[in-house]
Amino acid sequence: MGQSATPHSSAPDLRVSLGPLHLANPVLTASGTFGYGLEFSDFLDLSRLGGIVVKGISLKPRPGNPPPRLAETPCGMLNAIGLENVGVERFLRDKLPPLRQRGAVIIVNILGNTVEEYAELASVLSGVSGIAALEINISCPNVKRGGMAFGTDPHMAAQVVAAVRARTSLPLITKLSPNVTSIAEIARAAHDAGSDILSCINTVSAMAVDPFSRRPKLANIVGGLSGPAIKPIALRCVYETVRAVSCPVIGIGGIQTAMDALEFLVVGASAVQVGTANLVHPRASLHILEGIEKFCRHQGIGAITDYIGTLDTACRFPFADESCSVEPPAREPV
Amino acid sequence: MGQSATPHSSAPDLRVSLGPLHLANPVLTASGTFGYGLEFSDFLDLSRLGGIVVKGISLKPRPGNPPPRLAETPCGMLNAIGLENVGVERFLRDKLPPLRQRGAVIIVNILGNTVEEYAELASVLSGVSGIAALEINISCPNVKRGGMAFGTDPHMAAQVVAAVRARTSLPLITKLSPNVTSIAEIARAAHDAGSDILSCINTVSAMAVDPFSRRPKLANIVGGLSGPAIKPIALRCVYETVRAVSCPVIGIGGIQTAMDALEFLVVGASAVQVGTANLVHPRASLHILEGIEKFCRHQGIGAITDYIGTLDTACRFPFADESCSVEPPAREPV
Amino acid sequence: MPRVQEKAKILESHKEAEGTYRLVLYAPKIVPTARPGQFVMVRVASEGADPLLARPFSFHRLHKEDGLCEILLRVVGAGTRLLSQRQPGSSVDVVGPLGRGFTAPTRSDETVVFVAGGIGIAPLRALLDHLLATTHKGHPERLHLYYGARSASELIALHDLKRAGVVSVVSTDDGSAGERGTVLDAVQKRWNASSQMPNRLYACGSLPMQVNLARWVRRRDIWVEMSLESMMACGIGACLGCALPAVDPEDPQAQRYLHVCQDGPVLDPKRIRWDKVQPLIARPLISASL
Amino acid sequence: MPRVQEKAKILESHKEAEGTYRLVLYAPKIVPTARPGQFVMVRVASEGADPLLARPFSFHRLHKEDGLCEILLRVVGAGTRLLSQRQPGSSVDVVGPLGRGFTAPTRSDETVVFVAGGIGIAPLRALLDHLLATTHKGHPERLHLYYGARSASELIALHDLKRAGVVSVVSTDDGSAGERGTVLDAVQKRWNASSQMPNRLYACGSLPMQVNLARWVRRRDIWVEMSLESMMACGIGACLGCALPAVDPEDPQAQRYLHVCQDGPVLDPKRIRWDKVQPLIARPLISASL
Ligand SMILES: Cc1cc2nc3c(=O)[nH]c(=O)nc-3n(C[C@H](O)[C@H](O)[C@H](O)COP(=O)(O)OP(=O)(O)OC[C@H]3O[C@@H](n4cnc5c(N)ncnc54)[C@H](O)[C@@H]3O)c2cc1C
Ligand SMILES: Cc1cc2nc3c(=O)[nH]c(=O)nc-3n(C[C@H](O)[C@H](O)[C@H](O)COP(=O)(O)OP(=O)(O)OC[C@H]3O[C@@H](n4cnc5c(N)ncnc54)[C@H](O)[C@@H]3O)c2cc1C
Ligand SMILES: Cc1cc2nc3c(=O)[nH]c(=O)nc-3n(C[C@H](O)[C@H](O)[C@H](O)COP(=O)(O)O)c2cc1C
Ligand SMILES: Cc1cc2nc3c(=O)[nH]c(=O)nc-3n(C[C@H](O)[C@H](O)[C@H](O)COP(=O)(O)O)c2cc1C
Ligand code: FES
Ligand code: FES
Repeated sequence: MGQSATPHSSAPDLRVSLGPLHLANPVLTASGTFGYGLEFSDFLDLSRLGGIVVKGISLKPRPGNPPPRLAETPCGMLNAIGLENVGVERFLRDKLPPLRQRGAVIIVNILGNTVEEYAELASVLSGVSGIAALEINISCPNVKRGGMAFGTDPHMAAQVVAAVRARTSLPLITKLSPNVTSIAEIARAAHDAGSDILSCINTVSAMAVDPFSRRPKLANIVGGLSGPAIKPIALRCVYETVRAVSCPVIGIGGIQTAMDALEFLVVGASAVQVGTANLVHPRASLHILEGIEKFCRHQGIGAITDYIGTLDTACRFPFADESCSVEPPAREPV
Repeated sequence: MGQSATPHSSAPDLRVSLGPLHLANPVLTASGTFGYGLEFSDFLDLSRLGGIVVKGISLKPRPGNPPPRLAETPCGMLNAIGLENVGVERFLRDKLPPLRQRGAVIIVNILGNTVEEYAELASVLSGVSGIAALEINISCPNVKRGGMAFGTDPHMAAQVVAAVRARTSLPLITKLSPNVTSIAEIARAAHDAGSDILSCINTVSAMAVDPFSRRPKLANIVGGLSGPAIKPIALRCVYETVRAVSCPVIGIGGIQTAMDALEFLVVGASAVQVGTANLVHPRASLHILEGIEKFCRHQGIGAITDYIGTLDTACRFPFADESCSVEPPAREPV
Repeated sequence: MPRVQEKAKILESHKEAEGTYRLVLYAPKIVPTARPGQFVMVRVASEGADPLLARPFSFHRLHKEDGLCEILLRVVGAGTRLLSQRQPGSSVDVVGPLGRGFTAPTRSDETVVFVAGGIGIAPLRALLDHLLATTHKGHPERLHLYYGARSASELIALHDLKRAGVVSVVSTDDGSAGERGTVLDAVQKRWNASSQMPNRLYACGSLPMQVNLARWVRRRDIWVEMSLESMMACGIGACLGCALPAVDPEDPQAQRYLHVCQDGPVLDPKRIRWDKVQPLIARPLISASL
Repeated sequence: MPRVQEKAKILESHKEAEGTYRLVLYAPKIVPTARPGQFVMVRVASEGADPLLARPFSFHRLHKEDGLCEILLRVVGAGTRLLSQRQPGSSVDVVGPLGRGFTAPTRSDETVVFVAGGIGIAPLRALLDHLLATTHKGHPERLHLYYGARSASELIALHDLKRAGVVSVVSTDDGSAGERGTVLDAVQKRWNASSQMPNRLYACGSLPMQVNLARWVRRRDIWVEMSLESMMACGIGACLGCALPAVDPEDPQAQRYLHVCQDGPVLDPKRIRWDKVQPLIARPLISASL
């Protein structure tokens, strides 16, 4: 409890180091929800954020899925954008320079349908300056393996990471999918294969239909669920991941407020990415950053690193002396 | 679209047959959210429902987890009740007789920590009359296999189902967990091992913490997410399950309204279970039943079986003749 | 005593003290069978499914003839904030009456003590009203109310109770009104030295107050009932979420729970394993702005 | 033309026709740079995160001097229903001005036709106002408005436009007001036989109307702009969700999309692959009660 804390008047130190990646603060924006960053420059100063993860980039431009690509669900949304993007060439030509000019810390989310595509992208992006890190989106289907997502199999995940690792010395983030039996297993595989950092979670596989027309709400039938609805799932995934690996973890999923971001930080995420919230409130990421700062002041936290990972899981019985002492009951599953 | 439909004035036929299980209508209540049924008799006539799945029963009474056992999340809730129940003996003595007296169709949700416990429960319950079916909760941890949930491994799931199948001729429902890489794989295993029906989903593994006290909101740390937030996930699981197996499937997850229930029916669920909604609106299950009836009248659906599984996944281009005909673009992943 | 769900109309909403609001609800199906100490589950969302769950509130006052009840609520989080902002004329979804109420005294010569910490006044007021109108009609001086809060600004007015003749002792932690100290200090000051103990004691307040009072009465063996709290989802005994660690008389070491919504909320503190109780999480109000 | 997010105060709310409401918003940061055909994203939830997403609405009228704008909304689902129930005095979260507006005529001698189907009147009214005050000041007779709806009860009043001298032709599918038939029937009746085509045509309406009009103008080669729709999450080009199948002039068979929130909502219909457009899902209003 912060009761004993003395509020700080000096600005709290929000810097975080995620292995080789050093950030001014722990608030990033999530891929696909912040465009190429420039879309938001009317709303906020991009250089204030810890970093910007741009829309997933592939070697060649991709047109994306036919519409409808969106559907709303309780406290969430489904998307099946289909990884539409301008391709790495146009990204480097049209998007990267103005984004750099705005002083943004730029992380590029990469995707491919084969291990080779990932590796080649990494090599192209390593050749340019102004990129702080790469984030590997392993939720893409492996076209050579029947479309099963790279991120659902530890061996495939490791292959992608190792191939990218071999082609770049940029800090490497692997973005994990929640749609697996054990996220810890994939996390370990990605870490062992050379990922400096893990980020989780990508969207949760989901769908919605219209009972009247009897049709799926997305042309793609199945899409990815994001937004507040998935926050408790994301938090559990981060909890399992930080306990499975020794590398830094970035928390993603349903973060709308500073309180949400703090949940991830206290569980052990070294930084967070704000996704769907950007779509609803273009200034959400900045609000969250300011809220974290306010929280630190209020709680007398001088450096955010003193807060990260300090989850207190011990049972607290303030009146334990109130009767005969007995063993705390064993934890039972749900 | 129902535009061409002529509203029916006679009551629609809502009867559904799930293999050996014949129900007056497709609306059941989900285990753990409807107590032992009796808790709701002030609010509705229990005999009107398709059936009642009672709180999960074990061989011996279980005290459950220490509190806090509940937390609220955006459009959802977490629970870690810890399978508290009165045990099969007291269930049969105190709960079953009054429930039968109210004319309810009773399905018993069973749980155990070993395959043998499940089998023994099945055999005890097969000996009494007034039970319409058993639902096997395979989300329980297998104490002999290090606590890994039975429902996350196809072989363990099959073992439980086969052991229960060997001890009962009651209709058998296996309740699937969404916390797996492939629900289709578990579905097939359970079906092949003798389950007549599958139900999905159980809660989604999740957590919540309080940033101020830095403590998990549940004493158990991790709990099960339920409510509207998970509906799109549940719907996708049902979609995958109905396509993986030939047996009937019961849809569960976030159903609050008739529209929600209809989403599951159109995707292919032969019945639905209403869970968390009962906690919020004790009359929710009846409202949903009445809403389905109203929908059928409005849409001119004479029998609900004519509606179940009629999802139309073809792309509709009403103006396809508007220009040169080209191939519909290939579906791309999210 | 059937429980019902009804759309209750909010007739009035008043701010009674710092962060404390009183709502007057027209709930003609629920009120007739309601008793002091029982509660209602009130849905707080007026649109959508967020917040999802209903919140429990005790009957603060019951006006049976009119089908009205009052609830007194303290803003502690999103749900109570939303309720405090509801406009008269709008409706809320309410389920009740729920739980086990207070056991009222049977004789008018009983001396009855009420111990209310902060918002704990909410259920006790309904019982006070009831006794003033029944057993203790004509004997208000046998009703002793101890009512404490952190500060004067958090106290609701009790003029009418005083006028009715109830012995009222107010206390605040900071001394800004009444005696300085906790409500328990005030109780002990009056009764520790007394040769005669009260016949009954009813209490509602924070967890530390509950524990300290439980300790105090245990040593004195006073008949006591407390209105307790726990996180609730359904309020009707269906979810088993509202567990409190309970004493099993046959096996004191056993892991046992009772359920506040069914076995309580009014309970004998001797039934609680206070050593196993975890306090509810309380968030500073600043959290709403983060 | 910077886009901003602001809390806009709802000053007035009026029912204008069956299921159709007009809100007057005070949005002093957004209005000054707003142009007809542009839109705003309005958050509909006043509490919690359900419904999560904002909804797009065109500027119906712009009162720049006062920092006011009006939106006209048709209730089709939960979000529009909530907005229609909002009380004057409350605030809504608004982002704008967004998208590409109409290209206004440059000369006063242009004959300009407006084709509004149902709620399609919303953005066209802002453009009409604009032309009446600029290019066509003194020449209202060169502005021709065709306004159709299913039935008289769904039409909003246009007295002031008529008084201003705009040539207005009203039609209803059931003949309950104006000419019987679709708005397109009315347009064709007037112009099919005409030797002189209008210089410009602006349209907004249902998908079938869009397609039929696109077909009609294509054969006649009229300069035309339409305000189109698509599901939106962000409205600012960030999510890529609002795709519409687009014609790639270099490769007519290619799978291409444009994004309504950035490339539109005002678009030349020749840029759309109408053969690949899927209609938005429309639910009967009964769904709200199920
Ligand atoms: C039987 C009973 C009767 C009650 N009577 C009153 C009353 O008359 N007046 C009054 O002001 N309050 C009463 N409460 C407490 C009240 O229910 C909670 O303050 C309220 O639910 C908090 O909701 P919230 O959304 O504002 O806070 P949240 O943001 O949900 O949580 C804030 C705090 O409230 C606690 N809390 C949340 N939900 C519950 C819950 N369902 N039950 C108990 N605590 C909860 C949390 O642990 C946390 O400490 C009663 C509680 C119970 C169990
Ligand atoms: C650029 C633009 C400008 C618009 N201007 C107006 C206007 O001025 N007045 C007006 O009444 N309506 C306007 N609309 C349509 C309006 O946004 C939708 O009717 C509204 O979003 C429906 O929300 P709902 O919650 O009521 O319906 P829902 O329950 O969400 O859905 C009901 C129906 O509305 C459609 N719909 C839902 N969300 C959107 C969306 N974001 N964009 C388009 N259609 C959607 C659904 O496909 C469905 O057909 C505009 C749409 C766009 C894209
Ligand atoms: C519209 C949309 C597009 C997305 N595109 C990508 C993408 O290109 N690459 C990626 O790794 N994740 C993508 N995501 C996933 C988000 O980055 C994020 O992991 C997910 O939405 C969960 O976070 P949230 O709940 O805060 O949105 C996308 C999400 C949305 C909503
Ligand atoms: C409080 C609570 C207790 C539950 N207990 C059980 C149980 O004993 N056995 C079981 O199979 N499922 C149990 N469940 C899961 C529900 O039956 C259901 O599968 C899940 O909640 C999803 O449905 P919903 O979103 O409609 O609640 C429980 C759920 C809740 C919320
Ligand atoms: S709150 Fe659900 S059982 Fe008590
Ligand atoms: S609505 Fe998000 S890009 Fe257009």
